[in-house]
Amino acid sequence: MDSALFPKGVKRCPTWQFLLWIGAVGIVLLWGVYAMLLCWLKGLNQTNMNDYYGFALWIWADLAVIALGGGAFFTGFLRYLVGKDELKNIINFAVLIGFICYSSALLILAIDIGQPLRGWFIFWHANVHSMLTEVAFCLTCYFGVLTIEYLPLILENRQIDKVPFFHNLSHNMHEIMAVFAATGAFLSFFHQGSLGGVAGVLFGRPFAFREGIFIWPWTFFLFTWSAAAFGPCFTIFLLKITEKITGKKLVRDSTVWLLAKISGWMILTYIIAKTIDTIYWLTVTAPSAGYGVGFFYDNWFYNIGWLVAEIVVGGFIPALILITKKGRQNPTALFVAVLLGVIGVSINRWVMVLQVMAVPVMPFDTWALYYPSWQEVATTILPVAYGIILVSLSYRYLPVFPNEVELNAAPEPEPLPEADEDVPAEAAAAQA
Amino acid sequence: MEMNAKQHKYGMVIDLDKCTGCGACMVACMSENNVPFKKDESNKRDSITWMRVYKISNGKPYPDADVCYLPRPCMHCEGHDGHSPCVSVCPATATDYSRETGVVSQIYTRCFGCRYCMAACPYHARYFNWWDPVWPDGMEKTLSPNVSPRMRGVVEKCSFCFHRYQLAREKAIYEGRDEVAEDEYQTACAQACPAGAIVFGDLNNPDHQVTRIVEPDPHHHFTGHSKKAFRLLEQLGTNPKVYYTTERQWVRKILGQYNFGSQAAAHGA
Amino acid sequence: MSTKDDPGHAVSDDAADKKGGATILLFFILGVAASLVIGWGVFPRLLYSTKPQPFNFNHALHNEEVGDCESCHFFREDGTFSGVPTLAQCTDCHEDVMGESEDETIFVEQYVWKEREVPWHVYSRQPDCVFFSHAAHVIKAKMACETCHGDIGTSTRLKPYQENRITGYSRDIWGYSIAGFKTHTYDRMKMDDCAECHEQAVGSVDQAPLTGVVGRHFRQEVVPAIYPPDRQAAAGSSVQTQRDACFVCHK
Amino acid sequence: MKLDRRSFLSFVIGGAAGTAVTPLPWKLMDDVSIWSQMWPWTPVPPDGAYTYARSTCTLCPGGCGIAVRKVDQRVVKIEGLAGHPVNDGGICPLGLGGPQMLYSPTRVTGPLKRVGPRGEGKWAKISWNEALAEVADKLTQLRDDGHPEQLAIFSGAGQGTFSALLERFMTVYGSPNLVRPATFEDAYGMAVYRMHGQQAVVGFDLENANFVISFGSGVIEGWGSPVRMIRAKSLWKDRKVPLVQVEPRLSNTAAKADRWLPIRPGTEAALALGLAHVILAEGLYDRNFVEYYSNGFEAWRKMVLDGFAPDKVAEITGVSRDYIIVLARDFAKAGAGVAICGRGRGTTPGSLEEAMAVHALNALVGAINRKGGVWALPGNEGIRWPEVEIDETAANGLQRPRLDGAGSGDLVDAGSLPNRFFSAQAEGKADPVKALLVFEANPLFTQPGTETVKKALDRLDLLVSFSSLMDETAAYADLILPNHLYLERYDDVVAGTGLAAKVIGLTQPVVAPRCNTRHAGDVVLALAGAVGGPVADAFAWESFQACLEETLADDWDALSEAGYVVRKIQPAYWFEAFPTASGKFEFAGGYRPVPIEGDKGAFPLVLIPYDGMRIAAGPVANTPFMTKTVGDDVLKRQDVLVEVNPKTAGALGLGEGQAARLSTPRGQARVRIHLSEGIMPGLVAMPRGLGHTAYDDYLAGKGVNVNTLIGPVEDPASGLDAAWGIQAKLAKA
Repeated sequence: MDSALFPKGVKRCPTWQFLLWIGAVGIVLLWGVYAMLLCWLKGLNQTNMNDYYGFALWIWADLAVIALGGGAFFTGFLRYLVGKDELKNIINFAVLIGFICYSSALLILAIDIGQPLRGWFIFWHANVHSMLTEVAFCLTCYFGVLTIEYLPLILENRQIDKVPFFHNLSHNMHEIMAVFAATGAFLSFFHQGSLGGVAGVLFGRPFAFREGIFIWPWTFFLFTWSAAAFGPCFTIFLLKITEKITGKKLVRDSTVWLLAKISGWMILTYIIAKTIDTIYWLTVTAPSAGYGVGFFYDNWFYNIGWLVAEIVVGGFIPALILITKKGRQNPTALFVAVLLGVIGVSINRWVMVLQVMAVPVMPFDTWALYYPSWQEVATTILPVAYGIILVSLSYRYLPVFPNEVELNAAPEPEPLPEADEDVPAEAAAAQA
Repeated sequence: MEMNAKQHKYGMVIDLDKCTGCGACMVACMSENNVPFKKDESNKRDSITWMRVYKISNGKPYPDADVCYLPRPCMHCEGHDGHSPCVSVCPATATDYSRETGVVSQIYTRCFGCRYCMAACPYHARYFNWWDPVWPDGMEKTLSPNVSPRMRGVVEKCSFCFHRYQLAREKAIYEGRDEVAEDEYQTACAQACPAGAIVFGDLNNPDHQVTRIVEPDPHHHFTGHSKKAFRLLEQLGTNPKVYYTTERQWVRKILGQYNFGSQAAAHGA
Repeated sequence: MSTKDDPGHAVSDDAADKKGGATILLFFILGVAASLVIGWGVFPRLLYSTKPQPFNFNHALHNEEVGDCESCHFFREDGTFSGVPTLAQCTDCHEDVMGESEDETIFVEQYVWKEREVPWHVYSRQPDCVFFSHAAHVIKAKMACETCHGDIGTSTRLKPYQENRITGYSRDIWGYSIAGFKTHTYDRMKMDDCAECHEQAVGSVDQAPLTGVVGRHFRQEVVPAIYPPDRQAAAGSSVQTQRDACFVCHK
Repeated sequence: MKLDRRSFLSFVIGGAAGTAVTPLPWKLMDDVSIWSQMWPWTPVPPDGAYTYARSTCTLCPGGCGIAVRKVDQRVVKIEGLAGHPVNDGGICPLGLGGPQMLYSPTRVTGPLKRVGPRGEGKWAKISWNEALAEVADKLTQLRDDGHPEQLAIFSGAGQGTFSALLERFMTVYGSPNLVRPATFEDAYGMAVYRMHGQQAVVGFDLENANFVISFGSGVIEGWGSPVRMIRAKSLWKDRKVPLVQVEPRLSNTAAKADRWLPIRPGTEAALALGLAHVILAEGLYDRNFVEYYSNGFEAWRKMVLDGFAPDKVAEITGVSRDYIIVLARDFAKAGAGVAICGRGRGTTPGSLEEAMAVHALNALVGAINRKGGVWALPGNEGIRWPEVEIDETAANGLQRPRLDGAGSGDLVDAGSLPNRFFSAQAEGKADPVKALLVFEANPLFTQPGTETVKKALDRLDLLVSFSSLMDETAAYADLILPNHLYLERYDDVVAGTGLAAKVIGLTQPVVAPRCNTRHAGDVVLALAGAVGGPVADAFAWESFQACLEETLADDWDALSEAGYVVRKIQPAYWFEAFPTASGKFEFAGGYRPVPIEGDKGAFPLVLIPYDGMRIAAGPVANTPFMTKTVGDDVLKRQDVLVEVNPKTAGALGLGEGQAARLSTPRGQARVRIHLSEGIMPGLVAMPRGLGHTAYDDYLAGKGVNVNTLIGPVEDPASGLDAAWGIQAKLAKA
């Protein structure tokens, strides 16, 4: 029925199946939208945040999705600036993921502020001293860039492409895409960094505070680095899921391995830097403020396990897997590695937001723990649902994967439908 | 010396041995500053009290237990030349440090409620309006025109009753004086405290009682070090303008443990 | 974005059709024209609602009678400014109808006898977040009332009060020029207008543009009155903005 | 030419382009921004002229001077009056609450008549004339029936003109049943009467003492005149005057004291005598005083030396023997040491023998009528009104015994015994009271044994409350004749419970009455007029204000000017201070422990009420602001937290914050546990003043009223309520 819209020479599942799938995810989406409206209309008393937790789940979600969305700028950076031409086969997907992540981030920020209608003050009355200002500007600009990067893909839809103007437009945009990629990379280096700065500059919060150079605390560089390192992991992670459930090979292994390898080395270097930073912070920075080594992890919930999980499980392990040929070329190992990577960077963002709030600072203060309200959870899941829908739509109607046709020339056996929650594929797979 | 050009540095010193924990400072502050109130204020983590009195225990078993009460207004941190933890992080310039008075301001109509400043403040001195403030029928009559009532979704905090400074200044101008006298500008909490535990004044003015009590150490005058008094979390470099004194060793030990050390002990007994 | 350029490109695409091109151009111009009419003509009329004052007040006349502004708009003992007179003040003279002006009759019968305060619409009413000290400006800085309030003191009629339907404040705050241009210091009363003076005063912007009587008075009288010659140049008390700190004008 | 898609598109684009160069988008953005900063629903307090009105606070007997800040005719703030002899600019959290009371939605807006059953809260608005007629009819009827004594008044009004007016009214009307809430002052007063032979008001010259032992007195929790006491405490700190706090719980006072001395509750008298023992044994007492100005010393001395040796006292009280000796020596040697008693705010009178023991201890070190000591000051003389004509009805009525038995039998020197009044009325032994007028009081909330009080009220034909706010008693009344709030009326306040000087403060109307209320004084005058005859004749004044001006004639100008006058009082010298038979100070008293209610077996723990600084427990209740300051270790949502020692709680398997059922012989309630090392094991401490059922959601339903769990225990020596606790039981809920 809607097959006229499909990219040339690919197979997609029947419309009813697709609609069913979109509907299912749509319900989750609506749930999130409902929670969002509650927060806007009734105010942030709908959340479990309090004066000890001004920053909570949402800010973590923001930091996390932006870090994970980092795959877009870094892949772009490698493709257009470093000249890893191989990556052109995955760049579309990376951009798509990036677009989803950044639009989600902006949405969450819009819900998170107490006076949404005044949100634009951050631009109008900007305070140059604030890391958040830097974040807001770069975030918005880069989102613009991502839109421009994503646009040609839309224009390449079989029907739209028939309009000569759109055809030319997308063609011309492709020509200059390198410029945008460069801009994007530049912006990203900054706002990823300033997101790190957001925590790093809090000299009233010994858990977050880090020294640095000039106005930038070390977290500034660590965040940029980690985003570049783990972003590709997320891209690969989602690619693998999509492939698994579509039952198709969508990107050449060589491409994936290349990206995985680079990511691996990035992670390794990052995690070494992070380890050094952590040691310095625990032995020099914090003690100078009077906080002993064990202090920050002296809680039943926030124990040393978090640090281990972040650095070892979510850092060294994936790094070592990805840098070894055998590791990254073994599908299971690769998947485990990228998954751990995604978890690792998410933990890092989590502790840099929530544990910062939890740690008692005043001598007579106590650990402050918090759990999100359903409204917070729903609004945080909202972007996931929205992401799944956007991926499904893009996969169905846009030539996201240039190699899909050739890679799936030979008819394939029916893959087992997966009981995986975020699967545009069940649908997509069934049609094969 | 001209009033506007004069660099004041308003600050406070609180005698923890005199503070009885009666809570008059809290109520005086709420009444003075149009602080809203809810039906249930027993969750202290969403209860707006610009001035909050903490109860500190020495942690010893009966019968050696002891407690101390610690009033905590906004510390009006000077940080490093005015870059206090909260001020520099505000993305919309809704909060500001004044070189003229040393007061950290908060502009409710400018704030859009990102709460970054709350994340930055180690003293929990900043409060968010999680609810739209509601005054029971008739009680809106208790609102003072000198302080602008806040709306839902913005951050508020102690202002050292800055409106009192403004009013005192108008009086001074009207009477052709250049300076606001010490007793003309006192915060509501200092004025109300029945124990006389709170002393407020200009730390740059050697004649003011607060300066005489604090005795800023000439060696590090500009970092606010004091011979007798100590500050909360001094070691973080927040450079607060609220000082505390006590002769109880265990209190010094708990409060001054990081930031006062030997000096505290020296003046302890 | 792209859709916007659509016709443009389209034109180049099939330039053959001149007529079509002309039509399109025509409609473009029509669009511009319509929007200009709406934006400059209709919009301002829709934006403001005109509210009559309870009755007319003749400033000029009262000025003759009592001689100066201060007798009605005076400073209180505590240095605060009384602003618009209360009924009690007026009643000092007006317990009964004195002249034959109809407005006075309304005033005495509707308000004095019924002991109701007059619900004036105040042209200069500012938002609640604003702290303004008349003492600082009029007494300390020796500024003239006219600088901000214009020549209302010599007016014989109260101009109609135009209320902004969105904000609820008087049109005098934004100024009567819908474009927001101003020729006198009293044409507008927005934060920027306060800031203008304050920035020049603290020297964080150049004072040269200050011309005319007001400007000269400002440079020669006001600035020296407030700031000592040895003040830190180009710096207000605010660490964030280098202008005057927020609390100077906000509460 | 046709309007095709492209033409339309270009029209739109043209429009967009054009709009960009009109003010429309920019002006709209600016206006919307202003709108979003000045929400129409955010209140804008009207500005006006700022003025301060001088007055005197009546929210507690403290008698602090207040400066009421007004904006035009609105009260926006209350501040302490600088330079006032009692509080000199300081003020307590309750005193700051004035504005929230004045504009409270719980104000009684006019006279109300109950429709439907008592306490159901169904009211009919009635006119003042109707209201007055209702009451007047009852008063007349009682006198016509020849039973004027069946009218009773329960008045919490302090010693001042209004109280004198009530006394005068009851005298001419003919009822002896004018009842007042009793406090530690009653017990202390009786002690002084027995030892000095003189009806006197007790004053403590604490500012000049140099060593203070407090037997459980809430020195900074509101004992005596709260702000004055807190200032005294600060003075002691500056002068390094030691304060030793004797009580089983680490109260704020104990925490501020130089030494907290935990003691078994109810054994304070024994400790006082124990200290006396050491002082006697070591001959540290004031020989001059004892030899020349005291009587009965030997007998008393023998009693103490025989019965109260440190080891024995240590056994009784749980205080270490050695410290008893050390403390006694320090106290005696201090030179200007003084001991005070009266638990917490002293709202429960306590044992007479305890007061006598403490007073004897003071006498022993010569701390009587001397600088830094205890002063016996002449009672409320001041007021001189023309004598009243009493008719026969009244004379007969006055012959009848008071319902509480005070002033007759072995309670001849008792003043007022509210505990006995309510129990007698409830049991209906003596011929009960038919009508009760309640002024400045809320017995249904403040009197221990709420159930008994309710029973007593149920036996009335007519219960009239004069409360300005809808408190528990008002809510249970048949008629409410609302009084002006203290910010709306005239009153005179004789300040300073325990103050060593007489400060008279004037309460002045600072704003016009907000509701359709009347000054209770005017209402009394009106009622007297309605009753007629000699009752009417006794009240010549046309208004309470006139009465007040006449009464305070000499001071009136000074009062309305400064707000207060101070009468320095010098206590009599020893040789003329004791109008006893011997003309000397009488050493007397012993130690009979006041029994505790309840069976130790069924109720193994002991519940003790305590006074928290941020909870008003008297007839005036907390304001929303004050309740906001109550810690989350006292009140969590609707639950009160009771203090329990971790050992005790542990044995019961109860942890911090855990819900529990607290039961006593009087009742049971749901509470939460707060583990505190600051309380003696075996005890459960609950704050007074929570658990309101009237008022609004900002106060009602928060916690438990401890008076529903505890009842009065009569002191055999005085008839006063001497309960210090009640046996209790805690179990998981």
